[in-house]
Order: sequence, then C-alpha cells, then structure tokens
Amino acid sequence: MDTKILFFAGLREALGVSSESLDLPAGIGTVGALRNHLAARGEPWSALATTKNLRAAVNQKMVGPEAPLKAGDEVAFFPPVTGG
Amino acid sequence: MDTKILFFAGLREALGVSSESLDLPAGIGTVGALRNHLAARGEPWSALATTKNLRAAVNQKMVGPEAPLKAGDEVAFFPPVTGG
Amino acid sequence: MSVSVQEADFDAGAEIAALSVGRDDVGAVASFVGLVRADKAADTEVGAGNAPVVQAMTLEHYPGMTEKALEAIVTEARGRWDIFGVRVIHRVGRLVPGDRIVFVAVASAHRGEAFAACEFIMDYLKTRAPFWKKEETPAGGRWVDARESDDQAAGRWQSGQK
Amino acid sequence: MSVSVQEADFDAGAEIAALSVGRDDVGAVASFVGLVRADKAADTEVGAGNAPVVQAMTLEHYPGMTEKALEAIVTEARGRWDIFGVRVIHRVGRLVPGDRIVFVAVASAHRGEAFAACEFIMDYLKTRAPFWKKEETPAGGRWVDARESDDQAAGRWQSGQK
Repeated sequence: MDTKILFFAGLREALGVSSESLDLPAGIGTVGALRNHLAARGEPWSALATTKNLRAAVNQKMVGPEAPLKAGDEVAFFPPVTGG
Repeated sequence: MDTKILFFAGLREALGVSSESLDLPAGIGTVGALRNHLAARGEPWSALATTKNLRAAVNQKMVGPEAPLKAGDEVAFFPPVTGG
Repeated sequence: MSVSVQEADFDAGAEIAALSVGRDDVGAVASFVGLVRADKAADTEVGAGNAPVVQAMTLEHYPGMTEKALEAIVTEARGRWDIFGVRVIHRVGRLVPGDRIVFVAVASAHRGEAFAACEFIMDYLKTRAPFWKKEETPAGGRWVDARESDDQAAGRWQSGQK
Repeated sequence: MSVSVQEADFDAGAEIAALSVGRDDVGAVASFVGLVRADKAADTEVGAGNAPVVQAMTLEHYPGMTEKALEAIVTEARGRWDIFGVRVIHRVGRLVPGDRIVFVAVASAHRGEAFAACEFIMDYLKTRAPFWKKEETPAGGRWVDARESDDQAAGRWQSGQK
C-alpha cells in the first residue's frame, strides 16, 4: 500500500512538487527517517533538510520526527504555519 | 453659590429624591463631611451612612471621602457601579 | 465619537468594520458584546439554586459623567497600548434577556494589544463607569450588587499589567 | 458547524449574533477579526524601515487537515473553559490589504471565559492550523516567516493558564 506524501508552501515551491506516492522503503519507520530518505535524493530534495523548523503531519495530525510510519499513511511536510 | 447633590440607583430610591441644591454649610469641606452632614438628618438620610461601599463623585469625577468641596461643585453619591 | 450612551441597540458588525474601513494598517480588531442573562440573579448572594429568573433589567446612569468616565477609560487604554480606533457603546433603559447591553471594540496592528485593551476597557467600565442595573424578577425588583470579582478583574491591571 | 475554511468573506455581526440568538444564558461574546495589513512585511527580519509594502497575500492551506486542526483547537478550548458556542472562520486564496482573514468568536456566561477562550483559539490557530501566507510586494513574492512571538503567545497557555 502506497504512502502519500504532501508538501506545502515554500517547501512545495522549492521541490516543484505538491505530492507523491511512494512504497515505503524497508527501514523507514519514522517521519524523521522518511525526511532524511527524501532529502538524500540530492537537489532540490535537500530543501527537506535545510528548511528551518520543518514541520510534519501524519494522517493530518501534527507530529514530531520520532512519530512512527506505516504503509498507507498520509504524510505531509511543511514550514511552520503562518495563518491567522 | 449652591452646591448640587445627586443620588443614584438604590440610594436614590431609599432617599426618595434624585437631587437637591444646598448652600454648603460652614465647616463642610470634604465629600465625607457632606455625607455625614446629610446622614445626620435622620431617616431616610441615614441610608448615606449605611449604604455598603458608598461611592461619590465631584464634578462628575469619582473621588474618595477626603476630596475637597467648594461652593458650586456638583456632588453625587451612589452605590458601587454595576454596568457592563 | 468613540463613546456612546444610548437606548438604541447597535450593529456589532458595522461597528467592527468601521474601525478598519479605508485603512491598511489595522491587523486586528478585538471586540466584546455583553448581553442580559435570564439567570443573572444567580450570581448574587441569593445562591444559584434559589435565584429568581430575571425577566427584565433597567439600566440607570449618570448623564454627563457617564460619557466622561468612558472617555477617560479609553484615554487610559490608549496610553497603555499602541492601538488605533476604539468604540464603546453602552445601552441604558429597560432591556430583556438576550438583549445586548454593551459593546467594546479595539483596532490595532497586532492581536495582543487589541485583546488586552479591549478586556482592560471592559474591566474598567465595570468598576468606574456610573451605570446601575435593577433586575425585575418574579420576586420583585432588586438592584444588582457589585461583584467583588469585577474589582479583582480591574485591579489586575494596576501593577505589572499585560 | 463551528469551523469554516472558505474563500468568501464573512459577516462578523451576523456570526456574533448567531451565538446568542434564541438563548438567555449568554452574557458575553468575545470576538476577533484579523485583517491583511499593507505593512505586514515590516514585521519580518527585513527591518521595518526598508520593508516592501504588501500589495496582496495568498493563503494556502492543507485541505482536510485544516478543519480537523481547527476543530481540535476548539475542543481544547471547550475543555479549558465553560463556554457555549464557538465560531471560527478562516479565509484562503488571494486577499488584499484591508481584507478580513480570520474570525473567532466565543460565547459564554461571563466575559473572563469568553475573552480567554477567544485569545487562546487565536494563539493556537497561529501555531497549529496548517495555513501559510505568501506576500506579494513590489520586490516579488515571499513566504511569510513564522514569528517567534506567536510561539510564545501559544506557549503561555501551557502552564498555569487562567
């Protein structure tokens, strides 16, 4: 089951992509590990490593990098929110 | 020059009067002294002594009992305010 | 004219909009509407359980002083916070449960100042503006007692405010 | 439906009135309107003096999560204070200076709870709801940086709140 990954705001623009679907690789069990996995693809993906205070959500709930991931989750990465 | 005295709310009802004009007697130099002077008239004026936390204003500004009075001032006595 | 004492009802939305119309520097408008509650008498010493239901309320005030007192409160708020427009409306006369009594709105660049000034004005209005409420209940009329919590609310601004 | 994310503008007066209509137990409605400021860019690191004027702003959000995040904030406020109705509206899309962005209103019996819950919801919304602002200035587009003061504002509710 594919894992859906979403990107928002400045990060979305830096990556040039708003979402992708990915078969969660073996050994990628947390949000932080997924972030590092994607960032290791090189430019422009290193934006995932360099974005200041990058935030993440799993299944539409904000979580920290240690949050566990399973196949089929919806994961989102984005800069700190600035609404209101 | 007459001093105008106003009464409001429960105090006004207890006294049965909303205002009076009075030639400030000699020796009555403060709001507290005027209050005592009026209260000494007996019923129903003792309400000025018994009203809990009686407030006063001179020339439409809230003041304490030590505030000085002069002929021609507008003095008001009333219970604690309850607007809003 | 930032302060009004009136019998007529008010339009909160129009008042809020007026504080930012034609400007591009207002980022925040905090506002407050106070209403007549039917269970208001339950707040008094009578005790919540046995308190008579409020059927109506009459607001008395001290014409002349009222406007000055409200303007003094607004002036004090302007001295404490960097705020733009302020609007205060207080109704007088006879009102029934559900009726609006009071409106306060404050415009500022930032929400923190707008909220603080709006709450400050309400707290001071409750203890410094010459209004008095008389409730009508099935048990008769009674003047509302001042609440100690209102004095405390106003007092908290007196040292190390914000 | 206490939470809305929409492109359309809102009517603050109608929303405030809806929170007390047909009820006689609401004594207080505290509310907040946030607006687009032309000088918003002046808040950033650029420095106030040289900051470009904001000509427009585009609000991006995370559909699906946004509503859940706002509802979670409202639920948390209901757990902390004795409040009745709550209304949150946040606009998305392109807005210009003077446009309304966000509306929060809270009804309660007493003003202290209404004010606290309203400010709490705004503070949490600023740090927990997935909205992002991109400003258009004469110097080009730029994503607004999160402000540390917003994290501080939200953080103050985490220990010893009111």
